[in-house]
Amino acid sequence: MVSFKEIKEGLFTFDEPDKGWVVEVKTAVDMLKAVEKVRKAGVKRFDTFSPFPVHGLEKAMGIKRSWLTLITMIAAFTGTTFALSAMSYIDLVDYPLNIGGKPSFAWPAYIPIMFELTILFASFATVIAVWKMGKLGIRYNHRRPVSPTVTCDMCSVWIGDDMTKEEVKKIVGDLAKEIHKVDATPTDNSLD
Amino acid sequence: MKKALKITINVLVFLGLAWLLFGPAKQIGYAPEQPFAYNHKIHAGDYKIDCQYCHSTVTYSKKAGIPGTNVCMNCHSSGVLGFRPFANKSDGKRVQKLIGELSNNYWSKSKSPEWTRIHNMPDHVRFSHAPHVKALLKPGAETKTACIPCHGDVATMDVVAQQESLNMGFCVNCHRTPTDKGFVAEYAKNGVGTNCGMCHY
Amino acid sequence: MSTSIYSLGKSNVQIETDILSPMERFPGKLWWFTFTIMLSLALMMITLVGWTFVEGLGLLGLNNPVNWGLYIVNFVFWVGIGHAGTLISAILYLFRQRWRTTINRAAEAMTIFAVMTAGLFPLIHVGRPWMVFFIFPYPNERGPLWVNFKSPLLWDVFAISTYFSVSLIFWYMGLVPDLANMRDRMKFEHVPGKISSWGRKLKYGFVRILAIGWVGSGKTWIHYEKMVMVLASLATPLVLSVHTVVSFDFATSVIPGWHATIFPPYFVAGAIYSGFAMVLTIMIITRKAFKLQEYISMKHLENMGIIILVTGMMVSFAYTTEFIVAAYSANKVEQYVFMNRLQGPYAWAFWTMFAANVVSPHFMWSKKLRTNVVVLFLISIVVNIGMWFERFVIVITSLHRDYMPSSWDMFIPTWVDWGVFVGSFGFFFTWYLLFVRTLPSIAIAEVKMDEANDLVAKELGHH
Amino acid sequence: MRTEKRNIKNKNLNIEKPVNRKKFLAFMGGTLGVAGLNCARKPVEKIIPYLSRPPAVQPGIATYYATARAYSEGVAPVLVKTREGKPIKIEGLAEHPVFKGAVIADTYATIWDLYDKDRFKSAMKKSGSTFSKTDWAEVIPEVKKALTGNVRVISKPSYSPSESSVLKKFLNTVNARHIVYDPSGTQQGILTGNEKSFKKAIIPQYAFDKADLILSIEADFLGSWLRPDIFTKQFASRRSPNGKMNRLVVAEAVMSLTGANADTRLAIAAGTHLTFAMGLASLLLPGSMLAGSTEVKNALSKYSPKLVESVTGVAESDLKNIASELMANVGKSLVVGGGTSARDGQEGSLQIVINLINEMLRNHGKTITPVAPIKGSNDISTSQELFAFVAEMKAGSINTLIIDRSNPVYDLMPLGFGDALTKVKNVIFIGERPNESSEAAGHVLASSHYLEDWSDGYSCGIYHVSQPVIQNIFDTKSAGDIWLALQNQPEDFHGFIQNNTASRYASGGWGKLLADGFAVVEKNGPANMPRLIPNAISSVKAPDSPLDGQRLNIFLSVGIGDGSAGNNAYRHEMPDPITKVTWDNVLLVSPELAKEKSIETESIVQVKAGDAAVELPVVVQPGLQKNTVGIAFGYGQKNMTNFRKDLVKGALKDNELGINALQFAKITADGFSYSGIKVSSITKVNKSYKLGLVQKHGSQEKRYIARIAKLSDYKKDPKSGHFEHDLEGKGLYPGHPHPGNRWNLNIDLNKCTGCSACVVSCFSENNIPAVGRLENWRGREMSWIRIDRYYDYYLDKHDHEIDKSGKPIDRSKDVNMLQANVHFQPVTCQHCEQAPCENVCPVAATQHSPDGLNEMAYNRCIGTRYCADNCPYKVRKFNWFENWENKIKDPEQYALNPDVTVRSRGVIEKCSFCIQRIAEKRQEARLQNRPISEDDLKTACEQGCPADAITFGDINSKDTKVAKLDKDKRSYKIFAEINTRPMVTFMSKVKNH
Repeated sequence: MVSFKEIKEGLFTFDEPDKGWVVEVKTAVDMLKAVEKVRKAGVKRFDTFSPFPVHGLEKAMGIKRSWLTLITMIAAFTGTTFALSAMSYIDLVDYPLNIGGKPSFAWPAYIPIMFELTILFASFATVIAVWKMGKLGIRYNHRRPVSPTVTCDMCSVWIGDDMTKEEVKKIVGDLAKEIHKVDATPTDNSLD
Repeated sequence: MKKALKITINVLVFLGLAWLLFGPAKQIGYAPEQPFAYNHKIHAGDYKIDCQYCHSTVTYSKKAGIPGTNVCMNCHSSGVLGFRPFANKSDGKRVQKLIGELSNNYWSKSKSPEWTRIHNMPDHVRFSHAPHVKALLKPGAETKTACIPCHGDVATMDVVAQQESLNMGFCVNCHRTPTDKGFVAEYAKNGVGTNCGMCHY
Repeated sequence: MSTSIYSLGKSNVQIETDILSPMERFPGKLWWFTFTIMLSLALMMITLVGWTFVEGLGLLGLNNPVNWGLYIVNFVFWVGIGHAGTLISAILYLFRQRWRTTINRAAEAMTIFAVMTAGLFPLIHVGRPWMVFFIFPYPNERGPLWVNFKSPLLWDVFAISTYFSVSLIFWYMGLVPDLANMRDRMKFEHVPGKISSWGRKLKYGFVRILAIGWVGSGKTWIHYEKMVMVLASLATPLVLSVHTVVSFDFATSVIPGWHATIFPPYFVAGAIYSGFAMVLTIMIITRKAFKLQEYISMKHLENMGIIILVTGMMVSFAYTTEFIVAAYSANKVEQYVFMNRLQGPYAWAFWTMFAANVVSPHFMWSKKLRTNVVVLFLISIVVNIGMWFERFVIVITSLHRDYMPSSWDMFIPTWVDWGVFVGSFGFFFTWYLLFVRTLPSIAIAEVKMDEANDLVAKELGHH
Repeated sequence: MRTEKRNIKNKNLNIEKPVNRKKFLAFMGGTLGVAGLNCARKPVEKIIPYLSRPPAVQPGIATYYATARAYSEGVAPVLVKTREGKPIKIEGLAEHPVFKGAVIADTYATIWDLYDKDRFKSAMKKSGSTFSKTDWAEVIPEVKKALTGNVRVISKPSYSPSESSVLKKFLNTVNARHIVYDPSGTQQGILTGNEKSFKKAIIPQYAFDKADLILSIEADFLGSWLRPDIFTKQFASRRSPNGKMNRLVVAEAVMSLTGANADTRLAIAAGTHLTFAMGLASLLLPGSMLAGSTEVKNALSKYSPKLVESVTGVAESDLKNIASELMANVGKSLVVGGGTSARDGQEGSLQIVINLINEMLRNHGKTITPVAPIKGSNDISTSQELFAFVAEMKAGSINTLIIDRSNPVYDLMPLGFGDALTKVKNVIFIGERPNESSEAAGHVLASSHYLEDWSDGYSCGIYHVSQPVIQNIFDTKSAGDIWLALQNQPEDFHGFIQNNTASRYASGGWGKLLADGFAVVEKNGPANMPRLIPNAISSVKAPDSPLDGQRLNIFLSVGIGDGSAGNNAYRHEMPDPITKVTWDNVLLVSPELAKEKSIETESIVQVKAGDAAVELPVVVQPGLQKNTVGIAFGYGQKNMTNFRKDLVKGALKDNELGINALQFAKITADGFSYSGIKVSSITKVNKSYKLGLVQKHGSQEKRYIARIAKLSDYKKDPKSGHFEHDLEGKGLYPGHPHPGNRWNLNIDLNKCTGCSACVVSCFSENNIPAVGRLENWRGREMSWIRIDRYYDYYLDKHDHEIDKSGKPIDRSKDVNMLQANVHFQPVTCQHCEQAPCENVCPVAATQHSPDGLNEMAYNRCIGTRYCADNCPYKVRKFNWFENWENKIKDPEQYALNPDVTVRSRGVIEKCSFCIQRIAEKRQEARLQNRPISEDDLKTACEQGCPADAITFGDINSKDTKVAKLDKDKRSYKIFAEINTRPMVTFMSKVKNH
């Protein structure tokens, strides 16, 4: 049985890298190793940055799983229910018409639309949830990556806890290619 | 949150504007200028002339009928003209002038005023007055009680303006309510349905 | 596990440069030439459609028995084309088919544009296009009067719009990491040229907005991967449902030749068939034009050739079934319609379809032929012609001689019909040409991921 | 009584006339109350009331007037429906003792003649080559001045006693002579024949309802011969297989409507009808009352069945069978003959033989009576008189010629009338609309339509008054008024009719006459014809050897007739009942000839006959002998296409519709020859042509749509018309209840003659647009009721004939389709209870009413046309173009029925079971607190059917006619197996052979 706490944890959100240290590493493998070390060192606020999803990241970051699917499921049921209830209300109560001699509540004919609305609600809810939890959206378009090449080929680990560079170095060891500091969420106002 | 509110307001304003521009014609309150300043308040209100005196075909025809000028002249021939004690002189003069216009510009020239239709149904709506009056007019009641649901009380209007939207929803709501039991039983009893062919053919 | 045959062995920067650099150059003459032709075809279509809006649908060759003509043929054809993209990105994703990685972006784009093209047809096909909003169930002042939920055409409205919007968000969400990559590539100077000129500034602005603040966070990636999985799972039944619903337009009617229970699977198979043929056509052109042979290798093309062979045989099976069912039905009208397909006035369309759809895919049995780009290209074109004729056969030959012999008539397309048909290709390719010049036509992040995960697997010992 | 009949002449007719309806004042300001946003876009409509409303005219309520159409072909009594003073629909006058409400398509179509925008709008005067308007005060004295020297009046036959008498007076005043010609030759043939046979030139009254066996030789009495309305009514009244059903045998060259309805049809070679008649007479002679007459014997002896076979192509046995059948029906048979296609150069010859046959069969006095005749006197000039007159004209000795409502330049083209007319100094034309003859005139006196002015008619012993139901739309006068004006009579024609003629005929008084529309003067009853002069036969010269080569018959078409009212889109839009061709006349060729010359329908051929060489399109017509070709006349008139040029686009010649068949006609010493004209060659021309054919496939493909049984089989098993067990599924759903009325339409295929009157009646009632020839070619006809015509061989119980060894004979490949059976089947919307069309409409524009109608809301329709696709009966029509707005020209819009929405471009329309009539009667019944009764309600097609083949009513109550018919063994639904449960019931056809 899944606990409520687990679900809540599974709906974790993105933390803005507003302070702390960024550890740039050479490869995705190094990143996995590094983040595992960071987690094991008891760092509270940390994240990784990479140009692509890396297998094993969940495990390395100590996240059991993403409970995004729950949102999908709720939305899917909402879609089905909405479609069925709206069509039944319209055909039975609001404006019943005799169409082709079929009964007003012609449930087999509702199936395609119920299906479509299920999918529509579910997919939009999923995407919206990712936007919410990943703090994505047009209003975040000024956000910059923690280092210039992080969306190209650089993998890095961000540590948001208060610690010194030395402490960071100690945790990640020689996996670090470079360590630099962040003071605030990097933004780009060049076009404003 | 504030931003969401802002967006919602923007969307609402946009939809509102779209509705005003592309929505259905604004019907209520429509009171076009008429060629002749006929006053329903005086005739139907003050003098309590029954609607059917002028709209004489309303109980048996599709159309209520706009009276011919001869109907006006029944009363307004010179002998009957002076019975109204006018509140003031200018009022009297105005009425005098109007009746003069009626008799000189129209009656003696064999011309009818070109009225602008106020309660104008689209061409694809087949509205017939007679069965509606039949259904709405309770025995012993004044004719106007049957007219008021759709036309409002014209006896209180100096200038007649449209009182109800007379759109399809207006019609359908009335067609539905008599029994609220679904259209089939109702149709069998009263011949009122909400199927399309009731009004559109 | 060793590296897959699809491994490129390229660095991330190299991958990025290969894919993005064609977009950073000013388009070449060939692109402009093609684009001009396609745009003018699209404009021709818009003009013709405008003319029918003003004058009436009488400009088309339709008549009473054949009330649906080339517009509906084109509609079904383009919806069919629009199947391959989502199929590649969703179903092949669920089946862990790695070769989908390099082709899914362009195929999905093709889907979007094909559905856009397809979606035009029902709208321009109605007698009163200015009243087309009646098909949406919205509260109104008419009672309110709603729509008829029993109509397959209404299901179509829901199916096509759902399919379009889900495909669009799926495609867009897939693009976001790449857009972030583009944004940063333009911002930070690891690309030739700075953001200086007005045009580049504008482009940068758009890309920045579209990238919605993507920074490649691991937490987001975890949700993102889940989302891709969820969307793929949702899109899989959806992609199968779309052509099913389209086939309901025909299957739920009473017209002989339309009224067939085999239609849903038959249409879906046909859609995949034609969709893959179109993907093949487009990929062969794209890889050549943008020198992406390494990314879209012969192995990719061969895989698609095999899919064409399989779906082609499924379609052939459906054709056979239809005829057998008609023969077995003891229904004179039904039997007549099928005999009429074989030998009636539109027999040429049937036999064209037969040759293209039933015969031509069997060339794919030969490894030599299915690894020959020219052959593949020709077959893909032939299959698409065949699939267009399949819809022609279904729509026209069923209608032109149905129940009442007294109403039988011929459908003779006018040049407006043909103009809109040709113009729809212009419309589609205009969008596609714009796409390949503005957005990465290969999913960069996914290619990088596959490359990186090879390493991860190698080093950490799990896949 | 639902008919209110009153004279409304000289009344102000403007009421609630929409002014600029179509011009919306967009963004028209409403009130300023709504925050300054005036977005009221309301179409502004004006109401113009009567100055003083006549009590008879009530806005919104139709007024009916009984009147009559008296024209050159006879008198047609009609009931005219007017709304707000405008006639909108012609209906049958059910109270009429002879017509019994029968009206044919031609008369229904006259409503559009009234609102024809191309009519003369005033008197005209020619200066140079152009006409200019003038007024009556000016033109009458000018015409009077011309009435000197040799004055002639030429006209078509008249049935109006008042017109005849004022004309007679006029002729006397100016010392003029009157020439009358009959364009089709039908009346002339009968009158001349009867003159010779009986010394009494009348067209007698026929009693088709009293004849058990009817033989028609070339006479298309159901379509174009004399009075098809009366004859159809009479004929159809005996088509019930349950009583004593009549039998119709037709011998004709070209398939006519009557031939299509025949129980046995004998295809004879063109021009050999006389031989056939003579051969038949010679078979009947022995044992008859004339057996003793040597003149007769001598005249007939030559025509042995063998000779008849060699000349006409009718098998000896067939002829003998007919003869013995006739002999078995002595006194109970009727033989008729004649018509345009029997006009063989000897006027009246066929009628003489027919008279002889009828006399031998003792039909005279029983099925043919001289009492209350159709035409009581002969006013038609003989051919010799006509020839002499044209010669006079050519000689230049005619000073003034008045052409009265006719088109001799076209009709008498074989005489060279047009050339002769140039020699006449003053040509004065009286008529409604321009034609070839009016163009040659110096003065045009515009005459009014019969619905606008006074006239009268006398036929069948009944005096009819033709009263105006609308004020003259244009500045026109009735012909009677013109004649009176030309002879300085101060009296108007109205007064003349009332005081002189009506008082003579109508004993019930003027008021009653106007209310009834007619007064019975003479009742028909058994009375013998005058004594027959047997030796009249000796003058008849029938071909006694086979006619060589191709032979052409010119016939009269059902829709266009002689073409005098051709400027009417609906006459052209109505498909020809047999060929289903619209907007064209075509050469009908036999399938055999077509195969030989490798021509097919829509090919263009060049036909050479005499001096004429004409290119024209072809329709391959089963039922013709190989050497017979046929063509309808009436087409090719210059001013036939004035209405709307876009409707005739792509016609063979610009500004002309069809070709003039009279080019082929021949003149003999005795008269006109339209029959058996020798054609020297028919050659295929390599040209493509788009023919407005509305039905392209003639076979039922064994689908049992129009079902047929043999009478003998039917007597044994009343269900024998049905070949298959009708599968009617139960369906998944219980269906919706229909507690009140439930409308049903029953069509008796046995009574339907295919005459298409219902089609035109429906056009008029339901505002159906005419779409023109190219649209018809594409298959976009708009007609809500179409009459399907199928050619089938006789279908046996097992659907095919069986040869001696028991194998089925497939005759569908047989090119010689001489014995093709023709079935007509009117198809309207079937109002299916489980309608496939309703399910598929995405916007619910079509749905079902509780009283069982399949309803169509045009304003909801977005035009996906899915319903039309999914309709198994293909009865849904789409408005491919805008058919009204900007296309209809004043005053054509007044012919529109105000109770029916005029459909715009882009919507589907279809038969509504005349829902406007149902709604009106339902409301009327409701006002009177009673249910709708069966008698209240008739659909336009039911009312329009002269054969009473269509019955409409409530199937829910047990005792209505339609409910009873529904239970009949002959009743069936088409395509019952797809479980649509139609509300239209067909009754299978029973052939009496």
